[in-house]
Amino acid sequence: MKAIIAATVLGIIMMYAGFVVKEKKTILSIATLLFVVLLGVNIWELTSSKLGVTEPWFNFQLVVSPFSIWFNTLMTAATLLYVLLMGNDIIKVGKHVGEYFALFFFILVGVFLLSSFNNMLLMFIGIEILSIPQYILAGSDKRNLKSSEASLKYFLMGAFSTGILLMGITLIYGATGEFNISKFSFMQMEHVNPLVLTGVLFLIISYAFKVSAAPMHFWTPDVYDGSPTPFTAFMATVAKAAAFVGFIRLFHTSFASISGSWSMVLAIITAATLFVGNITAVFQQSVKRMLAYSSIAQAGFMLLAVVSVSALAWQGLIVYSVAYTIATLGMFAVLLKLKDFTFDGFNGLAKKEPLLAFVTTIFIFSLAGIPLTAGFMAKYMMLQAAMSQGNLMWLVIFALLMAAISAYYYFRVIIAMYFKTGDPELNSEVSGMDKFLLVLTAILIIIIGVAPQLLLPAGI
Amino acid sequence: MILVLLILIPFLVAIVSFLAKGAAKNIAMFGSLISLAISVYVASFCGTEQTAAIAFPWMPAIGAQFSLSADGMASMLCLLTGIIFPVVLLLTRNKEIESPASYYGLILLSQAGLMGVFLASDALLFYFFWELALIPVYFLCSRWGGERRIAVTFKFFVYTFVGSLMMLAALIYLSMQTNGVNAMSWQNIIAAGKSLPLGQQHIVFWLLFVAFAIKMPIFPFHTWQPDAYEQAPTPITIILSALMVKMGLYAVLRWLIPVLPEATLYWSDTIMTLSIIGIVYASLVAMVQTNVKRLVAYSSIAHMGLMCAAAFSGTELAHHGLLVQMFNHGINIAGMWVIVSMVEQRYGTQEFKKMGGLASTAPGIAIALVIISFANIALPLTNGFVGEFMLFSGIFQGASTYHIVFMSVAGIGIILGAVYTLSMVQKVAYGENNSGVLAVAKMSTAEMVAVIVLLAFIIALGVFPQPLLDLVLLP
Amino acid sequence: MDILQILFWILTVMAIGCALGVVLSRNPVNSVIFLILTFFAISGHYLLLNAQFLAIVNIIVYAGAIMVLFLFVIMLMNLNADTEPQKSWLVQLAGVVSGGTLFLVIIAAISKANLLGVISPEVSSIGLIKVLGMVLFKEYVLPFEISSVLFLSAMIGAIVIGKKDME
Amino acid sequence: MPIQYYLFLSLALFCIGIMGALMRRNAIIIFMSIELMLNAVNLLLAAFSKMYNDSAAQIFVFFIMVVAAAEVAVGLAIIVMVYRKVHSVDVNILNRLKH
Amino acid sequence: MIQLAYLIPLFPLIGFLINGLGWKSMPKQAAGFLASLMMLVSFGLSLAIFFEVKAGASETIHLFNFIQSGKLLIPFAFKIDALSSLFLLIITGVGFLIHVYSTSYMHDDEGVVKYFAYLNLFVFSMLLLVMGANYLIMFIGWEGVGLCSYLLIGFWFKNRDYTNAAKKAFVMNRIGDLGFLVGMMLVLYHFGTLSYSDLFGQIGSNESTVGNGVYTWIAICFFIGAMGKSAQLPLYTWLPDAMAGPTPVSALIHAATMVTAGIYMIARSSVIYNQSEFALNVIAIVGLLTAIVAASIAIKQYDIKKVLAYSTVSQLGFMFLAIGCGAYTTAVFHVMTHAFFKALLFLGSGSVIHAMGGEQDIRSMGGLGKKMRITQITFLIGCVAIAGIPPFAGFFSKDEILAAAFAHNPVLYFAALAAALMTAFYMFRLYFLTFSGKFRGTHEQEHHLHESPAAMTFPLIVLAILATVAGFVGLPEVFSEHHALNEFLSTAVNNFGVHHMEHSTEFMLMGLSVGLVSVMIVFAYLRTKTPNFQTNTGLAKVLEHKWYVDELYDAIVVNPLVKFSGFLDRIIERKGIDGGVNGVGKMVRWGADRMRLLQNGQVGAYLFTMVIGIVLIFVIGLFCVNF
Repeated sequence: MKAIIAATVLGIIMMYAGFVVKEKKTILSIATLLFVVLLGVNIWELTSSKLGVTEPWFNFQLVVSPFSIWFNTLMTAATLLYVLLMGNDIIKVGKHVGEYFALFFFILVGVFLLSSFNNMLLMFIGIEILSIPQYILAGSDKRNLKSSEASLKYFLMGAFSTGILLMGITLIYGATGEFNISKFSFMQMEHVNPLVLTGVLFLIISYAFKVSAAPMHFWTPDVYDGSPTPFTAFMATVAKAAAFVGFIRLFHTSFASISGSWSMVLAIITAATLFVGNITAVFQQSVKRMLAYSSIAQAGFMLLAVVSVSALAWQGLIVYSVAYTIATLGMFAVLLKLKDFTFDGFNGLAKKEPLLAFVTTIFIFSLAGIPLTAGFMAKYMMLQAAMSQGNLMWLVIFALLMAAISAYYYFRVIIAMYFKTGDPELNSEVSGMDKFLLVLTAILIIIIGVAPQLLLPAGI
Repeated sequence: MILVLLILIPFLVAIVSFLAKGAAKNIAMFGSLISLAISVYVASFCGTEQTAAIAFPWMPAIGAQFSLSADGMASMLCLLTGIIFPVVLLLTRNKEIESPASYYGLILLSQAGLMGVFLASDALLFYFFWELALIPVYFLCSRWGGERRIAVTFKFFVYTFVGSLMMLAALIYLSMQTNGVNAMSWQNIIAAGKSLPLGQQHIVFWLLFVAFAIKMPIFPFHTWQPDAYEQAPTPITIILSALMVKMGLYAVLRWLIPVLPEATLYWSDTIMTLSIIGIVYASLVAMVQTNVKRLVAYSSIAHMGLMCAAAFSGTELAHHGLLVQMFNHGINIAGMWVIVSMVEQRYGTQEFKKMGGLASTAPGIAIALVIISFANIALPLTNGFVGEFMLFSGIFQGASTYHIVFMSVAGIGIILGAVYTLSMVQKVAYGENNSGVLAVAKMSTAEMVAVIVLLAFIIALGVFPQPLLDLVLLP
Repeated sequence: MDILQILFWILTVMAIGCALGVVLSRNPVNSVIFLILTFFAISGHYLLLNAQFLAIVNIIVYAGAIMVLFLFVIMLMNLNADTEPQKSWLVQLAGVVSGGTLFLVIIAAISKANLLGVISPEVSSIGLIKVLGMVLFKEYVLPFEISSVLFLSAMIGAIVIGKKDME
Repeated sequence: MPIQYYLFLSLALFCIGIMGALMRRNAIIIFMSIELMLNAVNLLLAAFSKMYNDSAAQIFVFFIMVVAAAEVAVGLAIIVMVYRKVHSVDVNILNRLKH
Repeated sequence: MIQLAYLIPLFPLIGFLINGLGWKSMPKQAAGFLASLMMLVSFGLSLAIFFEVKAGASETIHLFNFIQSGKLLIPFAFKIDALSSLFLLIITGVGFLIHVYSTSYMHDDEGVVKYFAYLNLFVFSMLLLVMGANYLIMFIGWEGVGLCSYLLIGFWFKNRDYTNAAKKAFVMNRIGDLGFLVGMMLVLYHFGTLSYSDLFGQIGSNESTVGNGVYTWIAICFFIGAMGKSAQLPLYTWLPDAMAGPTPVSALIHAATMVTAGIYMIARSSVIYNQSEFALNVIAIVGLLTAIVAASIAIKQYDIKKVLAYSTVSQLGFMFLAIGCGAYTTAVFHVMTHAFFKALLFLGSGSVIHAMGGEQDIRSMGGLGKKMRITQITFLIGCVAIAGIPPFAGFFSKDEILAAAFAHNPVLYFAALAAALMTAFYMFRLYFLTFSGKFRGTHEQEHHLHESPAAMTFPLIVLAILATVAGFVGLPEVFSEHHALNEFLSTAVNNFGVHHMEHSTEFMLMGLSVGLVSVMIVFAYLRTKTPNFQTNTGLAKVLEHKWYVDELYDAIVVNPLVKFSGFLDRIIERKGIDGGVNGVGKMVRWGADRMRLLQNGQVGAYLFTMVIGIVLIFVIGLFCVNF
């Protein structure tokens, strides 16, 4: 709760700072400072929260569990890392720098809501708070038609999915007479109420849209490709992780009891997502677009957590979100250093910028799930969770095959950097600070890779 | 504790040589010699409390430990690793390679990985080292290999990556059968595997076997190998063929057969058939190769087929012989590659039609070639013989209904082996020098040392194999 | 059948008809008009369901504010029937078919549900502003507050997107 | 009268909205169709609230309107921005981003 | 003394090591001298040991455990008994003479040090072969001699044909070795030991429950090994090609010692063979066929060494015939005599070739007798011996074989007799064409003709004497009450069902064979008096082309195999398996290319696809999942 209030207030402060201060660098530093403050608030809430105790707010509109606080903290930290890594690129996007940062704060409010809502109304509002700023950020580079196009596409389809979400909520309400997700009762006679089932499917579809799962994934490549690169990085990481947490929260708290009736559908969606994401990524020429498709593929892996209703799934989701977020942020940070976003743009990077190439290798390893990186442990826990459902072995095998394919396109970057010759043009000299931060990110990945339990404190 | 050093030293030296620019060559050699010394120590004190197993808590969340242990087999393979790497480094002693720092760093990194694979007694740790050994080799091959290196090595990488993912699935599945505490430890994995019903054992078995079969490689999963061997720089080919393929066998012996005894029994005939088809098939294909590296690659496939068949024949004798043969094959094939690399450097080609006359141009190399070739076809009083004799008699005494057929068909491999090996010797060493290279350099000191070390092992273990026989069976 | 039912049917027909009008009419302006009519019909339904407050809000917010906004934009771009881009009849048919299929599928699923619920004709007080106010400011105060964030971001959006900044 | 009637009615409106989204190329009309979908939902919610005699649903409707308003603000802004660039609201001519 | 038997192989080993490691620095004469000295020492030792054994001693010398695994224990041990000591004598004795001969024969070859190293290594392995106390040690020696033969045949490695011959020899031996190996496996499987004493003990004792079939299998497998090593049908073709090596090598390896390893092995395993009459019959028939076929080929050969090679094959056939008739000792007897006269003949031919400056074709020889008297006489003695004229060595051994054959089955006898007659014919054809008549070679050859130096003639003389007198160790009962050799060997080898016949028949047979042989010699003389070498036709042509056996093997084995391998490599390997693997990759890329097109940038299309997807999800979720 503290975090939500703080985020809102800080967002407003940021907004006004944007109006008052004109110097972009100052705004950036202010924003960084405020994010640090927000992180501080989160940690304060974390420390003050009692282990394993969930406290309800406003008669069960909101239930703040240690898990949600922990997730909020991680996401705030990720956002801070993001701002540190790409701040200088964010302020280059357009004029309204302050507003951008304010939007980030508001998005975080949405993230916090999604991690702790207990009422479908709040879930709905949370999703909207998450989405609307993203529509805006997507279109924020007004000199660039692609950005506007991305924004319009994202908006239209997003609104469409909102309608579907609402229909789902309504049908559930119609069957149960409740918006409170912990009070549902689905059974009529010995059967699941078809109304509920229809509603659940509507919800699955709308969430599938938010997490860009097939067949709702079409917006992802275009939007990620068209949006200003720094904002793409944010959308692809924190926003997506939040959507996943909302997804798993809703489905594992309220629909767990009828998982038999939806897990198969979700399993099929997962398989489709893995397939589409991985296969389509193979042929991309632009690394940015490849990352967009790979984010679909990664979403497919994260869906495994939602499919398998178990405690492992929550832990797995935390590890996966963080691992994926950090690695992707790193990749985008590196990408922003380069002029040419195609694979050929990476040719010979190892010669020119060995350090850059090295950290990129680690990010790639993490995304591809090579051991000793966070990505491996994440995938590992996902598979473990999926296997804990006895009947999903086929999905696991399929996911693994797809992971092998993912190695195929991820390693194209490595091949380009190390084994091809070329002279990549950099946007700007890679400053010592950048290097430090990138190395830090890489080290984080390794640390999580060898000690994932750091992300899983007791009692979450 | 000494076991940790066995992994740590190459790792640290690797880091150092990454940072060291020019001195990397000597640093790497130094490091590899140290780890050789340690591996000798481990081998000689194997089974005593000096080399006692160790275990630190690591990932309690998923029941993984950092636990190492060295029985006879493991310390034998560590010893082999310790011996091979200095040889590998000797080969490039007098050569200037571009960006030596990363070259030697990666080599030592893979050594650390290999040691880990052989020592790990925790499934997840094993998997980590399995990949750690693979990745540096991937970089080495794609960076310093032949002209088709990138595509070929990438194929090799993806192929083995698929395999290891299969293995990962199986290991996770097994670990989930146990209660959470140290679910990944070898003992628990074994207990889990034994407890599985046969139906699930089949799935897990094939997941594991495919992974290991790709690594060994067993027909028909072998096609990455000739290309990879051909394109890889020869020192790396040594690592690949002398050590990496042993990872597959070792894994079969350590992580497959004891874990899934029933499924093993159920499938052993199938797999022995595959392996033995592989022997004959690879030998026949080897006969018509025109590229020396491909020929040796196929011969290696044939040998691995024999060893794999022995592994699944289920007799003490075959198992014992297999352990011995793993070491001997490592030495022989390494020797073979050393020769090949020397020839390649001198004649500047891998094609037979451009070779020949080595016996008159560089008799020393020719003699070494002949000896190693005969070791390769298991001539008595070379190390190859003892192992292969035990393998054959083991397979022959196997419980399988077809044991006599298996042994006899595998025996055809002996004949064909003689055919292609001798024709290789003939094309490389005898006849006239067709390379157009007039001044063929004699062996340099470094090469001489490498060759002599290997020859010493070949003869010594051929005449007096008992020490090795005793070592490998230590608990 | 009593007056309520008659009203229900009239409003239903009106709603669906106007909705179709929105979708089918060539001229965007007509679409807007039809949409407004649809909203009126829906408001009528609200009244039948004695959700008086909603009915009013619907008229004011939707028909009043939002639709005017739409109309304004359309005027701004002076879109009309001839500027209106048309999809090929095939695509349109496909759209109809798929939408219809979806409808049928959902109906087929839901018809299995035996909902005992009945909209009783007698007047209830749930729709009264007083009641709603109590609920809103007691139970749903948090969403109410939070939605301010939504508006803030929407506002920022309008600024960021709307303002020209050609640097 | 039975709830099914309202159910079918609103689903019908909902699907008409979807059809509209599929059939038209004009971004504004598509957007309007989506608004139609939202209103279908609103209607259904109102019906359910009557059925359960529970005003929470009406509050929900209220919030949906709120959100819709916000969305409209942003959405129209975006559409206008695009129109400024390409002087059209035809979604099909916006396909620089593909494959 | 007998405990020191392990010194016998040690000395050649030392010689090999010194010459082998010092191959660069060793002076030529020193190498030859050293090698011969080592041989002399071992010969002395063998002689001493032989007499001890004759006095009745016998010993098993255990050096160390070679392989120990579970129940399997294979010691590195030597067994000295009558059989091995006799072979030791032959090997070291003949070996020594041939070393001496080589010192002069090879003196101007640049690889002479290597040559003597190989030669010593060969003797070492041969000694292992005969001294080993179990089959594994025998196998070690067995393969070792194969290796040396490979190295020495390909000694002049620049010549492609020579190295091919070497390869052929090794591979064909390998085929036999596989048989030997399987035999060993069988023994190990059924008896759990490879050592002679345990094994024969088990077989002798009645509690061995092993069926007769097993014995037959073991016997056949071992015999396959013997076929390879001792050049029996169908694996004999390598031996004639093996003549590519230096002539002393042919004398030592491919006449006197190595090729008789097969006989040694079977004689050693007589206990097993006595269990399986079937195997013995097989051996008899194979031996007989080999004898006849080889002899028939020899009739039409023009290369002096080829003739001798085929005669060796045919003589080996005789030996196997003897074994087949269960008369192992007879076979061993013939091994001994054959070692002497065949070595003599080869060395003689070597001396001839040396004189002719490398010429080997007898068509361009003739009348050499005038120029090189010693060679002629010794060669003549050799011919007489092999032809079987009493009282030369060959007569007794061969006659014994014939007698055994007759006793076994008269048909065998007459076939064998035919082979013997052919032997007499081609040998004397060779002799007359070479030494009598007038010279047919070029002038410089004629000018170059000379008698060989003492180092070469001395071994000739010694061997000639041996070839003359050696027969008397095996005087048949008809002449003396007891058969010395049989009695000596009876401790190690036990013959199988040799029936004795009346002296009258035996005398009759002897008379018959001697008579016919002398007829043959006269016939040969007449045929070669006016030599005409017109191109042969009909049967003669077939014989000249060795029954086209090599061509046959190429047609039915070698070429198909090579073609098949090529097929495997090109089609199965590259197109099939590898193509499949790459095909998966291609498929993925193809799919990727298609999938991309789904993302066509049209919002309308996206929405449409999404709705389709939604419908599908509903259909699956509502109607396919039972809830």
